[in-house]
Amino acid sequence: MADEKETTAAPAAPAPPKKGWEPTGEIAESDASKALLEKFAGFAAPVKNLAKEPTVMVKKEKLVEALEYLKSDPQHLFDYLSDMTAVHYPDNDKKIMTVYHLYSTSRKDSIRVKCELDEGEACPTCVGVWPAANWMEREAFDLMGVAFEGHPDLRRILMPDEWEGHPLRKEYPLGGPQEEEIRSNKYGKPQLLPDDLEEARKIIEEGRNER
Amino acid sequence: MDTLLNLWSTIESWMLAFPVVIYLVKIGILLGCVFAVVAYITLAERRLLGFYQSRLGPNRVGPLGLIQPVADGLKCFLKEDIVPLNSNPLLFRLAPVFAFFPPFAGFAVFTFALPWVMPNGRTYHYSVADVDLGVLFIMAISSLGIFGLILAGWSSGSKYPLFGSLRSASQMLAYEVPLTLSVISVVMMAGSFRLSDIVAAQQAYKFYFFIPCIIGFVVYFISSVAEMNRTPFDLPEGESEIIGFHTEYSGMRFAFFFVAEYANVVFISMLAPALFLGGYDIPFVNDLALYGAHPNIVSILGVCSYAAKSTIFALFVIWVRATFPRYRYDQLLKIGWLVLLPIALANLFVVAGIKLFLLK
Amino acid sequence: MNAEKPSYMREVLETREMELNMGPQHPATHGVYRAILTLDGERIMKLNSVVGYLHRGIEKWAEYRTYQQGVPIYDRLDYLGAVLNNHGIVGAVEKLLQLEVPRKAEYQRVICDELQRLASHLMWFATHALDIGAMSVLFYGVREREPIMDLFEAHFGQRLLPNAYPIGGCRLDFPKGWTEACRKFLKALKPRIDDYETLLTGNRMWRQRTIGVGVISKEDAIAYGLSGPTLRGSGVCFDVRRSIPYSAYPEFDFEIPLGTNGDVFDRYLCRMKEMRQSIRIIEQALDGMPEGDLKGKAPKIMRAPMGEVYFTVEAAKGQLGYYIVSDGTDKPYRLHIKSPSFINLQGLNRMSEGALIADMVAIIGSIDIVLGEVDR
Amino acid sequence: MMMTVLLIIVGALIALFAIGVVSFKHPVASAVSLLVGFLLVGVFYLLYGAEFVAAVQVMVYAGGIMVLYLMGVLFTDNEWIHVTRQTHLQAWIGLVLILAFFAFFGHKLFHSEYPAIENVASQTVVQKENKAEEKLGYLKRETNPRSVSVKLFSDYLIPFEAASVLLTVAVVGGIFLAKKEV
Repeated sequence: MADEKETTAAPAAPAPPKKGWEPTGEIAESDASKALLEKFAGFAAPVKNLAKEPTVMVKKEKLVEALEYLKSDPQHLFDYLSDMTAVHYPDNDKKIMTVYHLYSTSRKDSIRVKCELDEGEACPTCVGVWPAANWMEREAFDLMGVAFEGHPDLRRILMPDEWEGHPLRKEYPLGGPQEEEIRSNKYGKPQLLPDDLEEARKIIEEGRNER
Repeated sequence: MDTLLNLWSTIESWMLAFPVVIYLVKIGILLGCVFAVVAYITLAERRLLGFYQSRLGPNRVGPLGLIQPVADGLKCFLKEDIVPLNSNPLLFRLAPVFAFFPPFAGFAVFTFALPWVMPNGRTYHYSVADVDLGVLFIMAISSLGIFGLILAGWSSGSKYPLFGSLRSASQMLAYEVPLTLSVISVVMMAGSFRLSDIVAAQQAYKFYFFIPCIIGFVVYFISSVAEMNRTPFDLPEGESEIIGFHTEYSGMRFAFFFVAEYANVVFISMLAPALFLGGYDIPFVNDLALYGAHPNIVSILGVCSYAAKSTIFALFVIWVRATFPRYRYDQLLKIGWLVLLPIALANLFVVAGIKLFLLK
Repeated sequence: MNAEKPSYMREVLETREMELNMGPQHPATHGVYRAILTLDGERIMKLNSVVGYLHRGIEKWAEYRTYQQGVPIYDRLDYLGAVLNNHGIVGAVEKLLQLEVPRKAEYQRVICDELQRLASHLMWFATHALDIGAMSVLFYGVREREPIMDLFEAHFGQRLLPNAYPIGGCRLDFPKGWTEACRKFLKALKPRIDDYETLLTGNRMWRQRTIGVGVISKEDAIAYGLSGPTLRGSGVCFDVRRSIPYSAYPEFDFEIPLGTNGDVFDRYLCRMKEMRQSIRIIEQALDGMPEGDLKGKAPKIMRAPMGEVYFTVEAAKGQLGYYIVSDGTDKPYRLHIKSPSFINLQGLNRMSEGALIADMVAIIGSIDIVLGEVDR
Repeated sequence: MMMTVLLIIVGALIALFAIGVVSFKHPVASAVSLLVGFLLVGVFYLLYGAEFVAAVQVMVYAGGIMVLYLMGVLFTDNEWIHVTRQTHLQAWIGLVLILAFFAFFGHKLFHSEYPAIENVASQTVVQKENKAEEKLGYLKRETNPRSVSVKLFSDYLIPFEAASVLLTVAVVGGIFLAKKEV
């Protein structure tokens, strides 16, 4: 409700480009990203970044292998999975992107690895590489609907087990599944109920019956 | 004065005609005192904990919060009494009673001072029933308190109380043994189970039994703290982990457990002076000689001295609660069985040696 | 841990496992966290964590708010370390927009951050000790935290969730007399921490309850992605303030306390030592407070080019990260919060293997979770 | 007279609770009635003036053994309660044995001489006055620990030791019963 008011009241923003999300900035490189691109040539591509964070896009087939390489290669030793999440790009060709932020506790270096997925495609799990990924992948599954292949315990984690839909997907309304329903009732926008108790009760009752 | 005395002798003659009346009156007075002390030890504890923890404690109800216990009792009385669906209703209702009566029954065998002498020469004892086997009776009665906890925990039909009661049962069993053994060392010194005899023996020996039985006294203190389920041995109710055998209880039934716990505190801290600290003996004074001259003054002072000693003990217990963290379940049992029990046994030998060779 | 004992008992006697539901309403879970324990006697065979009772959908919500509008809500994640959350989001947006923050503002941020860290650690100290049964400590911890809250109130106008920093700098200079009050408080706090250490660190019971309990090895700790004192207790030197420097931290002289065994006691010691280091940092920052501007040159309407940034700060609980994806509008396209409590809580499974119920309580306390941050 | 009435009442209650022990369906109910029975036996001893035995009865049986009993019942799997039949063939053998037992004791009871109950009871009520001057005079009394232990370790040594053997057997039996089927 509130955000609709928001969008109308906000200063006219430039229309978001329709063709999808494309990172801008410049390609940042580190030893690790160079080595990764070399080793997985054809499967890895550098990604532009705003803040000079080395970022590599790895294809799904080689993802676990690449992560394992980054973790165990004595040159890199990215032993710490700082964060793992997924992003939904409904306008892109590949609609889901999983993002891994790695850090090396011994070399004090970080790298970001990304992986593009088609809608409904399962991402290979990296629980075998870092046990830490367990909950992170569960969270991504729960909120974004990304399935993880080979995950030992892929259940919802933050939402209730019987919840329908994946809240962080772009098509999921902010007000939840009922939001559209609420908006499209015959009173149009949510309104203050009349002071008269009987009338208010009647309106509520009607709304309930309609639903 | 004379009329008063005459009145008294009439009452007395009536009472002598029905000896049960004397007992009833004594029981009434004793229970009244015990209830009052129990009520106010809760207040004392809360105020003292407040002091230790740099806060005030309850100070709103009445001057200095003195009516707080009444308010607490009233609150518990008015609260809804919930019997869980899953419980065994009969045992659930019975359990608080089981927990409640033992500490109060135990007070019957205490003697609080040398007898009061009336002007007409008749003496009145400061005890309800100073039986021959007082200490044994206390041990027997206090071993019954555990049933309340077990039954409460089991009949609640919930897992937390079950754990609580399992813990408390094994804890009580583990600590009852060293407790009894440390008491036995005193019995050995005195040669009697009667509490007034034990005090008399301390008066006759002219030293208190905590001197020869110092190990026993320490063991007694530790295991009695455990028996009372208080920090650092408050596992049965460990608020932050298992919450305790009375988790499902509410209102007055909970208050029963609560009162029983504090009655236990009072009980243990009144038993300790009798056994180890000379009971109603006034320190640094030859009581018996003085008693011949001014019997009533000595008996009043004796009551005061007894009260002072128990108060110090009780304060110590509260102090311990404010200071220490809680032991873990396995550590607690280990301490009971592997540390205190051997020490208590060794103490028996030491005391026997003292009795045989030093005090011929 | 004598892990063989139950298995022996289970071989000889016919025993049954018991499932115990710990939480969501349980005092030792520090909020609404539920652990389904499979128990053999009192020993934990298996732990199944259930979280999400406090899930408020902050990440979804953030996508509908402009960068400035979003800032106050992140205070609600770790409500005991609100200022640090604030620093995280503000830093992330500044990194995204490549804003320059004045040096004086950075100093102010460091001071408030460290005060907040002190407050959070004091609160942890209070509740952790209460979990283990030392009741008085609760009140001591809360008492020490109180002046910090007062300082926040004086400076930010709010105690718990102060919405501390705007994007691009700081709002106001410290009020008159604030610096002196802060110094006075720190001076009073130092001996108090020593006192508490004498109360607990050397206490035999405390040591018995914490040493060797909830052990997690260095390798496991890294693999499970733990962070903050929970990780450093295992002897891994990873502190975002040093490892991935941000704000004005490189300018200060402080140590990173490390543990050796990775048990509850080490984590406890780490946090206690960290409090002293925080005091040190604040004192240095107060001494070296530079002159100059407080408010940076932040645009009124913040539109970032398409792109993504990941910015982490050392929150009281560990590494707190904000991953922002921007699509060229003034709202984040996607905002992901790497919350330390969430990841640290995952390590509980590992730490509580073969532990007793009472240990479990101590371990949860030592991880220092805040459920608002776990569930987001 | 009063004594006899009390004894009969207490005896009847003991019998009632003893029947309760075997006839209650739920093991916890049985255990609780056994506990009450033990306590009443303690009262019985008290009425006979055997204070020491009464105290020991309560302490050992009620306070010690019953606790273990109850713990055992409470914390073991008792789903079998509903499938176990309460009476079967052994009941008849038991009945025969009980009748024989009662016959034997009834015979003994009516053909031996006992001191009158009233006398025994009145003996224990001893007035003690002016204890302060006695100066440990209590050591001469019958119920002091010394005389009890002397009796226990001289006249009744064999029953005392036999009881310990019995307990050991019970412990071994308990472990055997709790063992998994091998």
